[in-house]
Amino acid sequence: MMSLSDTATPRTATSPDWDLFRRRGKSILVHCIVLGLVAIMLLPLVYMVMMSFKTSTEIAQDPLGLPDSLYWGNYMAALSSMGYVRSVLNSMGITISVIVVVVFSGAMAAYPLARLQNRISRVIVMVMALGLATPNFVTITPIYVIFRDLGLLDSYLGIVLAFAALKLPLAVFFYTSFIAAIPIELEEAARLDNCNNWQIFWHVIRPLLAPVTATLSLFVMIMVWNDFIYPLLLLTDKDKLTVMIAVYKFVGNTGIDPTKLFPAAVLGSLPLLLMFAVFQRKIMAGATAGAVK
Amino acid sequence: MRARLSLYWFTVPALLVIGLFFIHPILLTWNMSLTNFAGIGEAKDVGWRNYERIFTRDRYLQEIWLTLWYTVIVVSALTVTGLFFAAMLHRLPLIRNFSRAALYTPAMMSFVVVGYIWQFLYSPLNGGINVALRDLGLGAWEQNWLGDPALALYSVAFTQIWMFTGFTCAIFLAGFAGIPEEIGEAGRLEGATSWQRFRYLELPLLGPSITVSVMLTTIGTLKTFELPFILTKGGPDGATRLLSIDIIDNLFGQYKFGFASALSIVMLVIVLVVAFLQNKVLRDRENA
Amino acid sequence: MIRNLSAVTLTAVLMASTAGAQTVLDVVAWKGNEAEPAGLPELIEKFEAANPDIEVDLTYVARKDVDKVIPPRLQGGNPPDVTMVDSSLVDLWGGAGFLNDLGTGSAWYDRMVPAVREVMTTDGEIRVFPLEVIGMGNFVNMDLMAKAGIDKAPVTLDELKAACQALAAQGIAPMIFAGGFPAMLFVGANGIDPNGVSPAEYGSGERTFVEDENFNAALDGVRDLVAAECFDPELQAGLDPWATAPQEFRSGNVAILPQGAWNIGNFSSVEGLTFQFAPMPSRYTDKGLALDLVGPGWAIPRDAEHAEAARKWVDFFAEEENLTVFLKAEGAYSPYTGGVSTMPDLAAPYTQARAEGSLILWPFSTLEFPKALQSEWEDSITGFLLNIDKPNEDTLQRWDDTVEDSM
Amino acid sequence: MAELALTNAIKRYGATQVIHGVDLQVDDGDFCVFVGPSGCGKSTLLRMIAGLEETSDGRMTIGGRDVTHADPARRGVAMVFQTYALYPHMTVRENMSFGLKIGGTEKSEITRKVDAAAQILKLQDYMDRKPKALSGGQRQRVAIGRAIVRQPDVFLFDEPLSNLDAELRVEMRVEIAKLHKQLGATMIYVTHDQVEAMTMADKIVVLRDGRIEQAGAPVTLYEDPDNLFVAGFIGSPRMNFFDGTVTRVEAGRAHVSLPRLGGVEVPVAVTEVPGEGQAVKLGLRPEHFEPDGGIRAELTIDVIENLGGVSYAYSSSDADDHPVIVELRGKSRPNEGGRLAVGFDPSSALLFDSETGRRIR
Repeated sequence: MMSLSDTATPRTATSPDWDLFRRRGKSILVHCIVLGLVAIMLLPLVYMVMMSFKTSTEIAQDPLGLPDSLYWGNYMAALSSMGYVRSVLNSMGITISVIVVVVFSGAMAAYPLARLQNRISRVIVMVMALGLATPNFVTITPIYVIFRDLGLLDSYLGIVLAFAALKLPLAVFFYTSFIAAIPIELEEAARLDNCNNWQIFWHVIRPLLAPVTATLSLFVMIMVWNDFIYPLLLLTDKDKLTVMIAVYKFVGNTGIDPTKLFPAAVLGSLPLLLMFAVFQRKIMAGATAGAVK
Repeated sequence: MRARLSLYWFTVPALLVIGLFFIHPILLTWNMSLTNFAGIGEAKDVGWRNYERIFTRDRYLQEIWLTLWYTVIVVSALTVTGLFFAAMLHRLPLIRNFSRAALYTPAMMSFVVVGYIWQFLYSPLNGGINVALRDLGLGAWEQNWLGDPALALYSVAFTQIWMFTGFTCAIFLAGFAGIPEEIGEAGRLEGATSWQRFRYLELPLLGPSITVSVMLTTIGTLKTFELPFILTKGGPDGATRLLSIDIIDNLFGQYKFGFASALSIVMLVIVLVVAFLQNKVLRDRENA
Repeated sequence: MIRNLSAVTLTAVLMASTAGAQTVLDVVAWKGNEAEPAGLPELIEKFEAANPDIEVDLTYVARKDVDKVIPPRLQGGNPPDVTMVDSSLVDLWGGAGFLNDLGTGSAWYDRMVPAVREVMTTDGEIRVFPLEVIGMGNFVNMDLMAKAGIDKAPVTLDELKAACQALAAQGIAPMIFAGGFPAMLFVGANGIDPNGVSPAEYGSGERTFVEDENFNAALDGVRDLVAAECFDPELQAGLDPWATAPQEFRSGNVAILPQGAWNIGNFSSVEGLTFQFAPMPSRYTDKGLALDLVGPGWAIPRDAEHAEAARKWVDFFAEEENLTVFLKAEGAYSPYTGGVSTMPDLAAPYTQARAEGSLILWPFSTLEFPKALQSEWEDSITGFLLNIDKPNEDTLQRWDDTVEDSM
Repeated sequence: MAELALTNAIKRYGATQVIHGVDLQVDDGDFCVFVGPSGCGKSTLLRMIAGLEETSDGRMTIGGRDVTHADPARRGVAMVFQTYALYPHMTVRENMSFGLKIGGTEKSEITRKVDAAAQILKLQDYMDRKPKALSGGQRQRVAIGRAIVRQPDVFLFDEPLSNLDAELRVEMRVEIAKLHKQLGATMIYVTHDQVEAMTMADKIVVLRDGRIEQAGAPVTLYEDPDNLFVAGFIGSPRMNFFDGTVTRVEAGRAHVSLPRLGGVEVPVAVTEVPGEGQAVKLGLRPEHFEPDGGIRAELTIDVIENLGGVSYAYSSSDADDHPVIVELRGKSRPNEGGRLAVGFDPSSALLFDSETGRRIR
């Protein structure tokens, strides 16, 4: 018998049914509380959707009440003037292209930064940090001049690159920490198999980046989808404009009318939310992998 | 070694894009900050005068403090709310995915839309919040949310916190997922309560997620201008005038591009310094 | 997945199409959108029918985004062919040489209302074709007034105070008075004597606000309104003059809203809302004071690609029948003499005050007050409302400081 | 210290049942080992005992207390995880103190207990290190130490040695056995390695597909398995099984003819009488072959494994899933590819029902 057993804590017995009841009850209660809190967090959005279905008089008389009937007039008015399908397709095309550029050039740039620790890496990382820290509204005029000189105005290519530049620093940071966590043995094995740098990147590193890519894509998606200054500045052809521009047409210079803005806002955000819903599992799996280094 | 250095070719596309469309404009901004540029036409060199003005006037120093204070409020609140929801949802796998997506939804809306939603919620007369309080019999709690100078900054901050709680929650949930399950189980067997497991086991192990989340939210909040711009335009009477609001006002309200550029450079330096210090402190803490 | 994505990118990049053979007239305006159509869709159709070789491409850019989007294009030598401008933009862009002189020899130049002509002409050049003059005053909900036993929109201070008391007695919120804009209208209408000192004297620092009897009296006038229960001053700071305040009026929750006539169209579309647009009660007149804002106009940038077509566009608007379409939709007055009335009946009180010469041009729209003063007014009047008992000089001194700063 | 009893313990995940009504009694101070192939439910069962998995149905008592739905911490159990589950941000001392600290034990008391445990496990020199600065064996010891200081009624081990190399594994095996003697505590130990089970256990519980196949002392399981599965699982090298047919039953013996061994007939003593012509399997452990046994046959040998003291001869044929393994002890070794004359005593043979796998005794 060991010597340290003299003061073992006494363990009290309780009824097993009570144990079960207590655990189940607590679990149900906690689920309810958390779901309740989540619901409260969603209330402002519900408020917006409700307003979008109301008439002005309804908003006045009962700001919190449910709309008497679903008043689709607001939506019809919004839809008819948004050029909806075309602008949504433009937004999607630009968003996806930006994701491709950011993902490729970001992952490629991160590979050497993650593997080589020397002065060059540090300088490049500094440059990226500078990009991350800059408020982007100050660079509007220079950007325009550069675009004009390069003949990139009013082209999808131009706006894609401009957006890509905004999110690339973040992408490089994400990928750098993620690649650093990939065991170097994988690469060494590939080198023994006679792979060159590019082949290692392409066949060994790239396939492992899927999770963090999903997270990053979400960030890019949200930013590109909701930004409207770049499209206004860099695109002039109306057929190229994005959906958020169509939404902001409902923000007047001298006021906004909730029965006009909110239906448009709902329509404008809907495709993004749907894409999110469809990819949510993948994206969240990515978020999981992304932050763990 | 040469084979390794040739890896740097991989950075060329990214550096080209960033250099051309980001770093180059920043340098131009720096040049502009030494002029009296009005956004258009010729700019005249004014040397350091813009910077002199920033650092000799109380107004801008106050704005810097206000910006930092706002950031402290938002970032700490976001960290707490994000941790709270993540810790809860980590323990409730049944509703985890749904809740995470639901919480993330506000962050997917555009700032302008969110700003106007809350404008209507905060309205002192028939705004959603005051009406709800009235309906719940809590009429005494009604507030002039955006009109009371003592309250406005916190109301704006609250909106920002509401918007990004899902964002920090997702980052922390990822961190939780990275903690081996056995750690929590070992803790349970040793009699640690839910709170004790969180406090002594999970929180210390969430270090990297906390670093990522705090850095990203800090940088984002320091630069933010959209919500205060739409909700209060810096008002009432300057109570929410963040540095970024003044930059926008100088740029587009008064067409003082040169001066606004100088303010932007100051802000850039602040962001870099804060980010650097944070990174150092947080990483040290992680490695301790 | 990545491979699919790159295919999409390629398609997206290739989608960039080339322009047609016709002249495409690139017009930028902050009107013509859903919120403020201003008759532009109709006018464009008519213009294109008259000029089959020209296709108008109107881009809506909100006023505050114009500041971000157009200067780079002007600077970059790639401006729109025609752009909407207001007086501060004319001053800034024109002053930097980016706008064409439209020529003081034009027929429409001679027809322009003298006061407007005087304001818009700089260095002997006219760089803008003014489109409209918009009234600013009180929107009055006549149904709510009727409930308080009043059948006429108040145009004097006494009428206003009496109306407030009667409305308040009925439990109706009498007035919106947010510092950001509505309160400014009242302060301006009671501080600027239409027959007295020119606003330019304040704006140039010749005359200080703090020692000015008129502006001191204007702030005292605000206190009188508070005493008459027109509004709770502290509550007003929480209202956004452009979003929640108009919504309160639109919804029939408040009887009086100081705002611009540009809301007429918007408010008229609300079913069951009966309202009038009246001039601002002022201590200088018993007719109410019309506050005319010199509105936007068309300008042709120096580097416009299709300057000739742009000229046609401007001349098109110079024809009275066309301008009338625009003005009617806007609820605005013509900046040119002669011409038919374009205002709806509900604006009769305002039109009448105007016709009787009880009128000032809003000094911010004529640049008689510097631009920086506007945001200082917004801030300081809000501050004044939050602490209504503090001495007037606390508020007025800030204005003088701002004027001094911006010189 | 206490005994553990499970009554009809069931675990369901939604509609899927993974543990099917387990009844089990572990006596106070016993060292009980759960074995079985991966996926058999042994870890799940252990985690149910720990309270980490909810028990869907049935009862569970420790020392007479019903703990079926009790919180893990209140069951009086401590667990050593396969991955050790050491808290990476705490030193060895902090790791071992944590549970006591949470329980509100006095500081001096904690120090005393932790030091005592450290001494038992020879960890004194590492107390201020963090887990990442320890070797695998040391980490294992810390994990055990963490369990010891809490003086649980029941120790639970979840494959604790599977992350160690072979040499360390043997060493730790001995140490855990020693510890068991020293503490005299009830221990439950999960492994898929039947050697560990045989060497350490007082009682082995063989699990398959969420059911107990057989529970008992190692020797019982080895010598007297209840069914084909246990017979095949326990013992290394595994038992040989020969397909056969019962030709006749007389005088308490079933005569079984084995085609694989050239059709020899083996008389096996039985109490229950199988039908004539019934398909059976005859089990024979490799060490039961002896040159001078009563039954003689010949096998073609294709591989010989020489382990020094003993050798194993393997004889494959196309009809078999597994080669027949024969243990050789003498100096005379057959050539690979050659023929080997074997014999065995029919009393060492076990008889199983081919269809149900049940032992025919």
